[in-house]
Amino acid sequence: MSLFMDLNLPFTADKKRLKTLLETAAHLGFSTVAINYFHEGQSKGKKEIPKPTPLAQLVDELPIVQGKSRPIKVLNRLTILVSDASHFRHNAAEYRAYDILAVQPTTEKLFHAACMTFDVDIICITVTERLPFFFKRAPINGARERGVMFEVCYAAAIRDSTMRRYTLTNTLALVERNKGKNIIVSSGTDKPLELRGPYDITNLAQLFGMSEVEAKDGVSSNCRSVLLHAETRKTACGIIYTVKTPNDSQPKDGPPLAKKQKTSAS
Amino acid sequence: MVRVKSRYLLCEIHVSDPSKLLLLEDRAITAAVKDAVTSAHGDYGAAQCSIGFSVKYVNAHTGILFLRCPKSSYRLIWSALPFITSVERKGRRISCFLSCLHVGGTIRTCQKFLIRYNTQQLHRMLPKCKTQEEKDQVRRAILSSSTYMLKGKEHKEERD
Amino acid sequence: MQPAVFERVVVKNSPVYQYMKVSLVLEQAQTKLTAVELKHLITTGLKSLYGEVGAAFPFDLLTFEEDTLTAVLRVYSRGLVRLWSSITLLGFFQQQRCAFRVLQVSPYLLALTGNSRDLALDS
Amino acid sequence: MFKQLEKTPRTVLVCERSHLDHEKARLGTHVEQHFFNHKVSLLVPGCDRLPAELDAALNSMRSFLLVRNLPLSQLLEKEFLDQAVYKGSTYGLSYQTRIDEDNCYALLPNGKLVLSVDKDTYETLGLEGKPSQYQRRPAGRYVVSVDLKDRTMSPGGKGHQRVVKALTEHTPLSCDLLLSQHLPGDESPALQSLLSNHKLSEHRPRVSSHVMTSLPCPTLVTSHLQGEQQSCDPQSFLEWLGAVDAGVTFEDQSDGYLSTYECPQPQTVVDAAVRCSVTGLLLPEDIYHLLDVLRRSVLEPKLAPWLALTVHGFQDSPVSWGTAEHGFLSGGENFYTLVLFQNLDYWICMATGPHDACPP
Repeated sequence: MSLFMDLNLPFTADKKRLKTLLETAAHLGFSTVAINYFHEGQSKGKKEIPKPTPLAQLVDELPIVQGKSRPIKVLNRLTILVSDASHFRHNAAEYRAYDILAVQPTTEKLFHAACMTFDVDIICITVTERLPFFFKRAPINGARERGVMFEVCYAAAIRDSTMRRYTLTNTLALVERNKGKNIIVSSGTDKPLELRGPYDITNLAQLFGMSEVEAKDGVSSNCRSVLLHAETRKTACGIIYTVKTPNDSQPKDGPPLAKKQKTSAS
Repeated sequence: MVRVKSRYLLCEIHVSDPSKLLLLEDRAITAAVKDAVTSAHGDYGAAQCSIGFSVKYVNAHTGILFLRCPKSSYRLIWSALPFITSVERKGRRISCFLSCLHVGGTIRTCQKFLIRYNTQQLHRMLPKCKTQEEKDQVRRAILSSSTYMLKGKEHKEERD
Repeated sequence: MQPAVFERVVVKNSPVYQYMKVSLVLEQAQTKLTAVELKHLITTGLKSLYGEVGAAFPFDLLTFEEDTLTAVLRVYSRGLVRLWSSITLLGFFQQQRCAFRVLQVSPYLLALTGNSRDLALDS
Repeated sequence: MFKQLEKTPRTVLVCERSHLDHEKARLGTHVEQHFFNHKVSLLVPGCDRLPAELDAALNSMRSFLLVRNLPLSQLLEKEFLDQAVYKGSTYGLSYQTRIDEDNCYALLPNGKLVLSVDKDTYETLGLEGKPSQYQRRPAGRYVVSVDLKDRTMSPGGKGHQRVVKALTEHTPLSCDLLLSQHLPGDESPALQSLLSNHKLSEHRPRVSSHVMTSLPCPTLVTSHLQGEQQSCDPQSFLEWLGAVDAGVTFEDQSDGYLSTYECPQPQTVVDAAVRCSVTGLLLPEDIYHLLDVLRRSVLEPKLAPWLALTVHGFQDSPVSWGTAEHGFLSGGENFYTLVLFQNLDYWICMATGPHDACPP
């Protein structure tokens, strides 16, 4: 098992709030978090894809993870709400600025496309409303073979009883189909009081029908796979890999996240 | 492919006022069952029974229901059935209660059970019949159901 | 001289109870809470997630410190996952946001006082 | 109905009953083999002050070192091997590392260096190890065990060179390490001078004690380990001990609304009881010494018919008893409770969490 991660902390321009959010996450024992920039897909690119704000501008000092002696690691992530196939542009240059790329498909067709062809790391499952389609076996298996993870956010379930029901229903349907494999559970909230600790999430995921070990993977190992997958996506299938020389890389936001010896493992 | 395993609950609905029996329909019963599950088992129960739960068949004449539940949660739904006290239809409240007669893995086993059950009921009705005509009717009905059982033919609906 | 005795019993998988150490975090930190209110809050959480059946599930509030809002709960092993998940999903206490932080869960009450992860050595 | 939700992780509790002088009594081994002890807590019913000898034993637990950012290759240097590994018994455990997340390291007194590392580290380390028993498919964690007392591991030997190369060139591993050493005789440990070029600090174990009045105690009968009518069974006794430690009040104020817990029957109320606890990195040798003192003081007639000693292990240590692998699922408890009776009969209850082997 690897470090605990929460790969969905929505971006807020409010620096103070972001700071408390990071502090809470560190206090709860998350070693890595990803700040999520949400982008609603539109055709013809009317709206610009936001550029990630450099971390140094957001927080002055990264909080220390509880029970550890090192600071929390913060990544950038882009989530695109896709309601039409044209919303996702393959290999767009804007995506390169982000560490992790996620999509949230709204129709069955797009879900299928996202699982089978989209070059992404995470597919978000809608939890705030009734799923407009059923999960089919083929795309789910396709996603598993390509190493794409499904993401479930639990914060909506804390907020409201109806949403809790949708969260449970949709996740139960998903877990039924892919047997608890490649699912990650993340928060998806910008309120510190809606964050929960990794062991709480492990227990919560058992409600979705996952076993205890699978549930724990959902906050640790599977997240690590996401990061490695993101790495290979950015580095031509992980065959070619460049490392910045130490003298020009900044310790905070420069170096990539995966292991250095990635070159040999393709 | 793995078959999705379900359980079928064969239930009888008892209505205090028999004339209202005809008002029953599947959507009203679905809502009543879902409400009962929600109040007895909360959001978790509601979520469990929103996947793969459906009312397969309602016979408004005899008050027979087939409920289809996923195998994993049939006990949860079953346990909530006794808490149903009324069914609401078009703003009218029909007070009733459900009793579960049989739990089967397929509709077919439930149907077989239902025929046997109805035959039994007819046998019990026979001594109570007052006129000869009624008796003949009941006898014919028993005969037809028994021959059905013997032939094992498919047929669409049960009538007694 | 003592009679020679040596007896060994292995008990597997039969903890009757599980114990949880939780602390409540409230949006307005100055809010005070009594033990009865806390128990009621948890029961409400159980009821909304598991309905009447869940709310009837017994659990004990062994200790409660009002200054730190820290409590030790005891629950039958069967009900641990349900109690824990309903605590996790509790988001409101009297219209203000709240969150339960589960500090430790163990089948032995003794283990709650000997958590080595709390060992803090300042140098 | 909620079958899936009713499962809890497996646990094992082993209870043994014997006499201190019995030839099969393995109390000493149990204490010695439980290498990394985090907390010792002692409950003495029937007195309001600990006997002086006992108090001294608790306060004389030796101090330990915390070395910051120590490269593991340091442990393989000739001087360290000479001073610490070949001589006496040295205990080392990485500090503030979690066994379900990070790499954890331990130096056992028998000269074994245990590295519990994740897959990435293992693959780059180039040392032979076994996949963790508790994460088999797919193996995410590996345990590498190096016997420093082996012949090939002597400085300059083939094995030694390989390990040094792995720890310096392949993946330079380092960690904050808790260290403590026991030397036979009255030789003073040389650890401090050995590692003087690192940032280190010495810590004394923290001692705290607490007096309780009118405490209801369950009645224990030595011969009834499985709990018969006149005696309390070990599980409820452990629960009661925990309740005393956690400060549970035994009288109920709310008519059972808040809690239905009560002291197991039959019970006797003692006027006063002393609870004393020590936290830090405690050596089995010190606990063994404490046991000797306990043995003498339990014979004092004014004390209660029994005393209870609980020793908690580190939750994140890679081993629990001996070299049995230890892990962490939702808890990593490994502790033992010793109940010593006046006739020198004893009970020992050893408990382990879900990712642990059965206690010896």
